[in-house]
Amino acid sequence: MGEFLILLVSTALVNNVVLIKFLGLCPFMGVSKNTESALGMGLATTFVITLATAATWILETWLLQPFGLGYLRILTFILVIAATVQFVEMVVKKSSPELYQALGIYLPLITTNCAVLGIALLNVMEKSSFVHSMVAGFGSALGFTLVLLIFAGLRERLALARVPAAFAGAPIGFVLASLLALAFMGFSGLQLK
Amino acid sequence: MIAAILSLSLLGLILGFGLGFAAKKFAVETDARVAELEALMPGTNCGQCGFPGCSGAAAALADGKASPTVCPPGGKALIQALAAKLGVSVDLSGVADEGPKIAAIEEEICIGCCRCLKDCPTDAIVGAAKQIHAVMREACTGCEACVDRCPTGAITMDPVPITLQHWVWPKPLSEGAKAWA
Amino acid sequence: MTGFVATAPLASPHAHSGGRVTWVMGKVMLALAPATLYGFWLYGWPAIHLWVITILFSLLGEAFCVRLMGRRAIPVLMDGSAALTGWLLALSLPPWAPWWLGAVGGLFATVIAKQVFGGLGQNLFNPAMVARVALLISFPVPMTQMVAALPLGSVGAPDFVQGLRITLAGMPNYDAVASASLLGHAKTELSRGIDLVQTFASANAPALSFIGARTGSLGETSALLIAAGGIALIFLRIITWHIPVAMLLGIALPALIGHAIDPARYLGAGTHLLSGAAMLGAFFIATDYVTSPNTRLGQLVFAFGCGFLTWVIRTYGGYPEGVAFAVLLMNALTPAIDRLIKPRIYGRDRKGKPMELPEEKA
Amino acid sequence: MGLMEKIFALLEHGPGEHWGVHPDDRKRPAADAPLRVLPLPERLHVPLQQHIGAAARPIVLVGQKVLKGQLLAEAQGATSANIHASTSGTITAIGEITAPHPSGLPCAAITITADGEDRWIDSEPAVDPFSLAPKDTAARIAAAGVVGLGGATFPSALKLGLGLRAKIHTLILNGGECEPYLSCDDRLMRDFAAEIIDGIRIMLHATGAQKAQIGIEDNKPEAIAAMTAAARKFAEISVCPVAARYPMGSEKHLFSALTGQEVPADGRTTDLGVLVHNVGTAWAVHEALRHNRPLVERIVTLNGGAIAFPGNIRVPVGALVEDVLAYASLKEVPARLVMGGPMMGSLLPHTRVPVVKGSSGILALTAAEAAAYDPGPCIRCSSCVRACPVGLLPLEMSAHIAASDLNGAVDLGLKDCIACGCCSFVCPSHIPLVHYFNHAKGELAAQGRTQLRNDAAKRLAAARAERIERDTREKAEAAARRKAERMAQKAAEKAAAEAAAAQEAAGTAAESSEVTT
Repeated sequence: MGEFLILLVSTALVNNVVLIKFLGLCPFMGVSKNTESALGMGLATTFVITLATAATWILETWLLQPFGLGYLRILTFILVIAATVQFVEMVVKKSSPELYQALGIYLPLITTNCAVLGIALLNVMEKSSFVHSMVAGFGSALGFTLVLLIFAGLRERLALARVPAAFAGAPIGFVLASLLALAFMGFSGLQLK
Repeated sequence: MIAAILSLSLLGLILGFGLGFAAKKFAVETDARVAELEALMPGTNCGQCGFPGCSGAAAALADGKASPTVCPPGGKALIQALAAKLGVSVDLSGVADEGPKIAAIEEEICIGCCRCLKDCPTDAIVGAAKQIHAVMREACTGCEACVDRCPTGAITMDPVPITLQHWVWPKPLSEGAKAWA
Repeated sequence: MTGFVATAPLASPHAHSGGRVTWVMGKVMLALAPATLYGFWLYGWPAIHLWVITILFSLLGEAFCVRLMGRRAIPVLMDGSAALTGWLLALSLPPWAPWWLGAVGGLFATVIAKQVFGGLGQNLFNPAMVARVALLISFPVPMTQMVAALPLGSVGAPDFVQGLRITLAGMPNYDAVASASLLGHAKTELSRGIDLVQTFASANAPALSFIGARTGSLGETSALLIAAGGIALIFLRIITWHIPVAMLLGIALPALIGHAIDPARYLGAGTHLLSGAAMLGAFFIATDYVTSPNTRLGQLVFAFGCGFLTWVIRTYGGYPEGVAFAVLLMNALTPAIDRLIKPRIYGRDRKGKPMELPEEKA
Repeated sequence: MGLMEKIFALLEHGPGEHWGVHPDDRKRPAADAPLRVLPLPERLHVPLQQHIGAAARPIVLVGQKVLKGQLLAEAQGATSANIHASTSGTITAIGEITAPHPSGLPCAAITITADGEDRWIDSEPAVDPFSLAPKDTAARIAAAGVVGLGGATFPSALKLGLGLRAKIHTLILNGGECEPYLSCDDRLMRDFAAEIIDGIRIMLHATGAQKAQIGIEDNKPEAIAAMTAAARKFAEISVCPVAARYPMGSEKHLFSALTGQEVPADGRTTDLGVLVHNVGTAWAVHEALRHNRPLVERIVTLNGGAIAFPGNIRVPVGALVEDVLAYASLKEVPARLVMGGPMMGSLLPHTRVPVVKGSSGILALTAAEAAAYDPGPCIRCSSCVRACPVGLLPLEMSAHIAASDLNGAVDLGLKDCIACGCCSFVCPSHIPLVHYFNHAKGELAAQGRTQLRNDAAKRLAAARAERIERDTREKAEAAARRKAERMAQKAAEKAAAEAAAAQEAAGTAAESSEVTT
């Protein structure tokens, strides 16, 4: 239990997928204008990442490895991820049309969110157990959601600030992200023992 | 080679069936938003938006072909209602709200031709043939549909005068505005 | 004499309490002065030079940006916020650090962390702490090179010119004793596998002193003077007790528990509170108006978080000191705290629903 | 209030009261100066709307002679109030005059040129108000044009009727006068304590309440003493000193200070069995029922650094601020001329503005007193959050309004704002927060009006569509009918022709048969 907790903290905070590994910047910049859609995006991505981690672990262990099909890894992973995203899109469209409208193009774009593929690939490289992979995937996704929420809160406040015209919009978003990454450097080398 | 083809095909098949099943299960009927949007519109079909009537504008809004600022007579209130319904944000500061205007008929020029009566979407103009027409201020929406119909140019759009009850505090200059000047 | 005509409609009120932003900043600087002067005495001329340079470059950065945006610089500089930022940054640098550290830090604080966001009140992170963290990550060696105190007038203390040489040209071969701060020492020894009981039993362990004749940056030396300045600010009604108390509690509580469980692994609460930038952070950094929550309740949560994260980073993290990181992390959470914790509106409950009418008494 | 809420409140503010601000009150020496009477001006301009609700309808004509207290304009609609002549003289105009309002827009007014006699209209002798039914008492108060003199100018009779219907048990008299500079209520309580107490008893009778509490801020010891002495004979009336704190005079805050309860956000004090009236209103009620005198004059505080002789003056309604200032003499040209208190009063556009029923004071403030600086950026010090007596976030609300996000401000509680001015008063950046809120409230009201107009337009368009449909249907029906008629006619004609032919044939036959017979 304690091991998984450490793994969660490590993947969510210390090796945060957005701020330390710089993966998934596209939705991080795109869907962080307000907290509600950021939460929706975070949850959708968490779902996709966790599911994709499980599916890719299964594929890797029972299909790709036994048959020596390592060269098809990225292809198969993308296939699974795309299918999962399609599924999530249907569910969101059905359950919350507002959220569907707010996420817009970024919802199908989870497919190409490099965080999803990245985490799946990294987990497979680790060659860890199924549960371990799942926890690591979930932790990373949690870190993504957390940072997305924090960033959305900051940007909501930024929307009311008098940012100079030259920096308004995306530029100040990137400056803000860099400062947030600076703050997250405080967790570097964190060892819970 | 065979294994690769087989495995990928199998995978594709499984996922395809799964998604097909999900698509049935989570099917969404085409949204009733057009009707909801149309209910918000003034319903006068004045045509200032450039669409065929309010229902046309509502359909364009739902398709994303029109912005919530499409309807001039609706004013800022309608823009915000539409934006909320569509789940988009609009910057109202750019919307020039000149304040409401209503039509006025100059009695010397009016020839009593009744053309404007027929075009008024709210029946706000009263009159009869060869009689001077008059605008009922309360009913006029300021849609300007009548202005071009008048053969003598007797109809003008006058701003509604500001009274003590309708006066609105002007927006204060933003902080430091003087320092920026 | 009744020739009065109003030019524009001005809203009420037509009276004012008389407070000004400049005075707020001025009072904070006044409260910082005793600890700063003591630090000057302790570390001599190099520290004074660094302080001046850091503030100068902060002002320069601010003035540059303001001019770039076509405004007059002097009225903006007069609000005192840039000078205060520079001052706080100077207090968190090693006293004998080279001049360019202060210069880069000062510019980074006012340009990147503040003016890019729109200037005073618009920044989301504490500018001084952003600069400190950026320097720490970019230049870890000069940022952690501490010297032992060498008070003004004592034997071997650098005079004005020697001080300039140290600040401008670095400090090679100077006979000042390089020294480690207490937290840094503890961290190094722990990583070498020596437990804390042994570390502090040995003779060369850094002393823990309330008055502050110890190694560290200017703002870390005298916990007593910093706390005194902070308490003065509370009495001047510039800040309230909420943030300092909650932040110190946030450090002390986990430290107490940890130390009780395993004194060889965890430093005691007193050590935590009196070393590093805990006091400076609690009274002067976390209390920054711009980057702390609006409500007192939110401030309590915010400051406790600052304290707790400070303890976590000090205890488990890779850096010996965590105040700056902790403050930045909680700064990032401030909008979320403000969103969740709002004052209760009259006649409504916390959620904003109108109150129920009390039951009719029969 | 739950336990959690108490803990939260303790953590946030410490023990005791916490809302509001403590401005320098500057009430003396004006409050201590004896009451003076304004010499009758040559002309009085009596606005037709001096109350919340619809403007009164004039019932006099230009050139008509009127006596003091004669009805000039009668209430129109459910919420309105009568307007009476403030002096005797001739009506010289029914036109417009600049309203005592920051917009500088005009309002309708009746101009009386005084004849100098100031003769009261003859009226029947007053009856004992306690012999009247509560409803009739209220009707007499309504006839006298009494409105709330605290500033809101809500017609008093309506409010009393509201209290009667809500079966209130307590009447609270607002003698808080928390605004700095103002002392008109203070002066009234010192000089007319017995009359106010009598007015309170009449109001108790009119509402059926059992007891009355008079809330007076403790910075007015003389008023407290005078009122306590006057109220001693009546067990049901008690004087309750309250802490001097702005805005104690806010209805809901005085209510909370006296009862310890809170008024729900969507409710009124009457929901909790309490009605709040101003002490000045009690005096006006006394005048109306005991002396048959309608509300035609009031006590106005003249104060501010630019005034040479500050003090309280009895001013007839409709006198120009110009006249009042001339009487009190200005030392210098004021930086701001304010009607009402400095915290909530409105800036006057110029001095040719009439005094109305709700004018509690005229302040000529120097630049130093107004202490206006150019606004700077918000430093998020949250002084405004702590000062706000309602518990709002003025800094966030104003930021949303500045970014034209009015709905964001509404979500933060803009509609609960009472515009008391505490936030602007404490703001170290001198941001005109109340100005932002005024702007947003006005803009929202304008949007609401547009919305109403749009809805009306939609109904009209629907009616038109229906009419056109009906017209075409009727036309079609008419056409069908005509066609049917034509068909019928044709058929009839045809039938007739056939019949005729047949008849003819028959006739011929008959003829022939006749012939044959």
